[in-house]
Amino acid sequence: MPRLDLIVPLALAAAACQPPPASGTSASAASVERGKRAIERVGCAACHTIQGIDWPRGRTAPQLAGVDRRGLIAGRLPARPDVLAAFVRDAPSLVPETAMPAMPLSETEAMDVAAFLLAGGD
Amino acid sequence: MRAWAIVLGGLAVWAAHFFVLYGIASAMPGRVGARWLVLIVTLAAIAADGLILWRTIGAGRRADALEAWIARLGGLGAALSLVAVVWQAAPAVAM
Amino acid sequence: MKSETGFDPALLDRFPTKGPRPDDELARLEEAWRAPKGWGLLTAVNNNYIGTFYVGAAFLFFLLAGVLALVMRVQLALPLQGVLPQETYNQFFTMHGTLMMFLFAVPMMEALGVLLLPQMLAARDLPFPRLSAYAFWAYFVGGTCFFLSLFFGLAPNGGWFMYPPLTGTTYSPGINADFWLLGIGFIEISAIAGAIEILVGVLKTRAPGMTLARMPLFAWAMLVFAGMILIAFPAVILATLLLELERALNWPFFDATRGGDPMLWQHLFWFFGHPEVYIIFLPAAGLTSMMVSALARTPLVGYQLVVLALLATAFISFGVWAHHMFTTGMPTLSIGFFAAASMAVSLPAGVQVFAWIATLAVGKPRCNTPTLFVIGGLVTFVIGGLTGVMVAMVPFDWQVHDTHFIVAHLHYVLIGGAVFPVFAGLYYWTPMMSRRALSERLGKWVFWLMFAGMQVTFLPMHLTGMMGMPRRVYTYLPGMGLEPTNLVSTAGAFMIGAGVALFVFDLARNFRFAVEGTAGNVYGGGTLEWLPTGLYSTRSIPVVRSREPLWDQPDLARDVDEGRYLLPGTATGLRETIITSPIRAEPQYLQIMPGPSAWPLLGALFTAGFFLLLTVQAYTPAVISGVLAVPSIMRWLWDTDRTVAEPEVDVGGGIRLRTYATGSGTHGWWAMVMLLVVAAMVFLMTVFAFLFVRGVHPEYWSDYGGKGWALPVVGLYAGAAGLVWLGRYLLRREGSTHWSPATQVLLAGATIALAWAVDFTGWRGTGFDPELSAQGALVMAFLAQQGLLAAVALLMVLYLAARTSRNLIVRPRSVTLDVVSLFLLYAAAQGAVTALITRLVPGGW
Amino acid sequence: MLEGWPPPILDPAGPYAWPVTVLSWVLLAMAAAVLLVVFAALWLALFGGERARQRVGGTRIVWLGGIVFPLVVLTALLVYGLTLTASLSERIRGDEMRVRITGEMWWWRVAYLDGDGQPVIHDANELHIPVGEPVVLELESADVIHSFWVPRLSGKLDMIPGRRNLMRIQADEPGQFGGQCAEYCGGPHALMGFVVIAHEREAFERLMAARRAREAGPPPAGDPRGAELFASAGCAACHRIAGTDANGLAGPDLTHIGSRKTLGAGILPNNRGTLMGWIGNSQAIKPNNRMPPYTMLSAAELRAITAYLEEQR
Repeated sequence: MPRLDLIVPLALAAAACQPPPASGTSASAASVERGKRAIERVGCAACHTIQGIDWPRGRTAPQLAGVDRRGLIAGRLPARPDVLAAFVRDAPSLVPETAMPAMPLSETEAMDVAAFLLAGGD
Repeated sequence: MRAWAIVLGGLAVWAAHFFVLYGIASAMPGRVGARWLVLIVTLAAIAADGLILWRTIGAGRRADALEAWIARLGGLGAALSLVAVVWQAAPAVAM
Repeated sequence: MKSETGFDPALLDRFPTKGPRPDDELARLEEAWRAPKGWGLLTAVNNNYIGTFYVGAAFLFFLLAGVLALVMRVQLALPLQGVLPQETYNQFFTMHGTLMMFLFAVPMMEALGVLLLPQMLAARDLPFPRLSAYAFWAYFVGGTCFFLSLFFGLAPNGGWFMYPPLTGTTYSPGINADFWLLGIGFIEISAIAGAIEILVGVLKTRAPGMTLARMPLFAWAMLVFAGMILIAFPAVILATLLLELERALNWPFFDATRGGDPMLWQHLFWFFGHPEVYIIFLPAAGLTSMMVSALARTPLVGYQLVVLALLATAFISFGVWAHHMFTTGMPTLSIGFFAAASMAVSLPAGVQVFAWIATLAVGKPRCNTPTLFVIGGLVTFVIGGLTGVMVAMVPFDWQVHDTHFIVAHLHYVLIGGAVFPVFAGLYYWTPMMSRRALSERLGKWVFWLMFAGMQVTFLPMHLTGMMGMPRRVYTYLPGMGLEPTNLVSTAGAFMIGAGVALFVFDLARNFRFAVEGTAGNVYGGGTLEWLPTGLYSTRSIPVVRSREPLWDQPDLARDVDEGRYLLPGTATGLRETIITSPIRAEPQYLQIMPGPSAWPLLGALFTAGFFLLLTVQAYTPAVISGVLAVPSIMRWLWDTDRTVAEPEVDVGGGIRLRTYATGSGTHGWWAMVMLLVVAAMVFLMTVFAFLFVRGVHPEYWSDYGGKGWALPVVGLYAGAAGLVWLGRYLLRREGSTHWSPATQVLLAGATIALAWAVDFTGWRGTGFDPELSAQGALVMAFLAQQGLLAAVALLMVLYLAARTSRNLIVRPRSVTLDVVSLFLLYAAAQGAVTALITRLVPGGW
Repeated sequence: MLEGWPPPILDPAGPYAWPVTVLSWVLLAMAAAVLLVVFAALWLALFGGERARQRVGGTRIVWLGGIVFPLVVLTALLVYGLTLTASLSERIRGDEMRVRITGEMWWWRVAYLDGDGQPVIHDANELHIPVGEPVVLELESADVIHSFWVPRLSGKLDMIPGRRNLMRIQADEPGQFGGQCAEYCGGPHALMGFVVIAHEREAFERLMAARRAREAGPPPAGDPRGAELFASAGCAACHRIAGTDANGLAGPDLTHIGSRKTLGAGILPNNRGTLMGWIGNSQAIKPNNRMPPYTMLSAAELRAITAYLEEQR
């Protein structure tokens, strides 16, 4: 992993460019609901078993149940809404060896998805 | 044996009618001739049922109670068979 | 009054007799009928024991199948549940259907027949008690092993209908499907044995004076039931046999790539499968008719119409099999015929429903558990019947076929038409077999839980089906609106489960098996099963003068128990019953009955062993087991067909009856004729299969050059028939030695075997390969069937020779020789037709 | 995929479905009426006054209720049912658009046929039809018995090995209509769905023209690494993509996979996530389907194949 030392600061820098993030727990219910619909639209659950998504329940990628309690995304990025949003939009740019593809999500949608995931899947 | 023939006669006519019809429909699917054949067979079955009915109606008044009972049962069977035979032929006309 | 047999009916006016009975008469009767004790109970053949075991076993399978259903309902309560993995769910629904149809419903009806019929007919026992024992043990052992396959992951998973090609080796390579085919094939044989027993019992062992017009409706229903089994079951026996042959030997009966046809299976299966529904419904309807009358305390309204309804149902149900196949693309005209018959078959059901309603109106039914179950069953059955009319409408069926709508329909019909009546019957007749009746208070809870549970489970299921949920699915996707109704159905299923559990509790608390000192006629029924009884059934066999003798002859019970009617003790010191004529029930002769024996049990074990070991591919033990089954069965038969010292005995009132009878119309003759009906139906179905496949795929058929072989084969079979006739003639002739008839019959058996060998050689010579085409496979299937007949024929003639060597052949006419010759004649006839039909049906286009 | 509420049987969308809906309502009404009659009789028998019970008790009611009444009702129904059956299965003209649909364990092969009955467009698990015209489907099976059922367009018809059944469907309005295999076909039979998409005539013509061109012409450039992987990872052994070396026939044709509405035989919406998840491990989504899991593919490889397939439209 020669580039690990580069990635994390990059990610953090990317995150720093964003406007100050809303606190992870105070995302609006509407945003959470929009996030769920976005997840269903792009099919995250085909690889991840996600709490609150009934179908499908893929097992190819890590389970996302309890992601809100985990400290790190993909084992190395801080589990902050803004980082998570950036990750779900374009994972390879943050973690090039990830299997997760860049997903066709707008910035706001990505924030909604992050809000949904961090809200514990409700 | 005769008693059973009376009791089951009408129903046996229905059975024979049904299986002949099934045979016709299977052997000549989609042909017009099949429908005519069905009607002919049906007329024969109706005649057979009518015959049983006619014979048993008279016999229903026999002195021997059991014989009368058996005859009436046979007559009822033939009547039911008559209805079923007519229904059975309906597809040849309505379809 | 006319007579059927030459018996003077006026003789029966002598009963009840006057004067005292001998002191030791009852003791001798009890001695003759005494049951074995302890482990010896396994050898019991008396209908009281076998009937109770039988009902118990059938109920056990009902519980097991019910548990499977509950687990399935949990899986379906919510979408994408993981309670049952896909494969396990597929095994569960297959087993649920199979257990309910083959191991609960039909056996339960046969069991009730074995248990109740002798009492209702006032016979000492059914005519072939050892056959009942054999049928029961074969069923119980086979059924249990079959069920246990579930725990080894070996249970079949192709659905209870087992459609090929899904169940062929290509798509079901494991032995799971073989478990179904061999297990169920075997249990069907047991069902047929039971049916023959019941048929002969109803026709030949009715109490004197119980004419056709006075028969209890359950006896009518069982007569029809057994007759239907003889006609319907051979179709599924043949189907399972063919599919097993296809799996084991690669003979392509159902493989479309080699000229077979998957639709052949569906025709054979449903030719059995639809009558099967009525086979289950009719006995239950018979029970209902009797209970409605007893509970309302008035004779059944429209008795004759109900009898007609039973008979008509039996006939018409054989014309509806293809309504399970409306979506297979059959020709439109054929579909129309089946739709019409499906309409017609609902007429008799309507007659019965209104007869019950009218009877309830005439009488004054009390609100007790059997009444509740009867009325609950009626209501439920009517709903099921109406949805049945709906699916008989072809375009509607195109939509709802194979959806949960059908699941709802069939459960309404079967639970309303059979399960509720059986529960009513269990409450109603338990006092006949138990020292204590079941609890009325608990019974009402049982009923309301089961009835409400039934409606809650299955009423919403109609909607589930119309919303598009197919049958036989292990799960469904969320977001399709299927969640609410499925959840409700699951809740209802648990209500049914709670009701059944409560019933089991009640049973455990109150059921105490007893033959004497039972709770008795709690509900005031008027038919003969409520006479006081012992293991010998009633002390004396009453003369029947009406349909409800106990209501019409107040002293009957007392007189019967004091021995004032026929056969007040044992005339010969052995077990015996009076054989009467089939229409007017005139006494004909006294049948000597066999007592307890371990041989039927052993025979059943070895037969079951043969089939089950075959399934797990333990071929050597299977063959050993099969070989052992033959002498066991022969040993059991060895005791039968004996004469006693007195050729004629007094059966009371100065009426003298023979103790040995031969020829047509005897119980043994009837049984053999029925067996031959079964064989002939299997054969007829094979002919149907042959012509059907020929019609569907003529391009796979070729003409066979060896038509000339038919001549010697048919000639040999004709010769065999002649030898049989000669043997019978020699037995009658005074001067012949006792070996001369047996020699002719032995020769006849050998000739049949020879004819078969010639036929087989003729086919082998052409290089005809059963694996290449359906034509070859079917020709071999014909020959295999005929080979089986020839093998049985050989066993029979050897058995006859063995009896001859022990001088056990009764002259001038012998029952054993009679039945053996009947079989040989049939085998010769079928062999001749086989030789002709396989060669003369033209091939090619 | 089926939609559930309102029940598709009662929500017809074409001339081969709506007469059955009418029939369904007639039958439901009939059943309700007869049930009412029987219950009324039963009620009177059990709880009626002396006179009412006298009327209900007796052979007359058995004749009236058990024979005469059903005779009238059933005769009417029989004639209705038979004529409807006949009119729904009237002869096929022969000039309709034809599509061959083959049931496979556990998906549907779709081939649009030209005038000579030759397949010109290959697809799977979804069918495009023009609005307002009957389309004839040739229903066949490649393995076991399946049953084709799109309830809003028509009743079901079985797919039987060795036979070809003909079915007509027609949609009178544009839209998507879910379908489902109705005959138990083993394993994941529960997850064997189908979609029919009806387009206005012009849109339909455009779509077909584009697809015909695509089948005859070269494949879209796509992700070259994905194309290479598609071949080397073994996908091509089972799947076909027109114009490439991938010509496997065991699995669904992927020539138009990028534009399909669903994945996994009508059970998942088709999008980047589900496409990738399906390739990665379809067994987790539809257990025992015939496609092996591809968990051995590296992350980048999986992404490349997904990207390549998304281009195949």
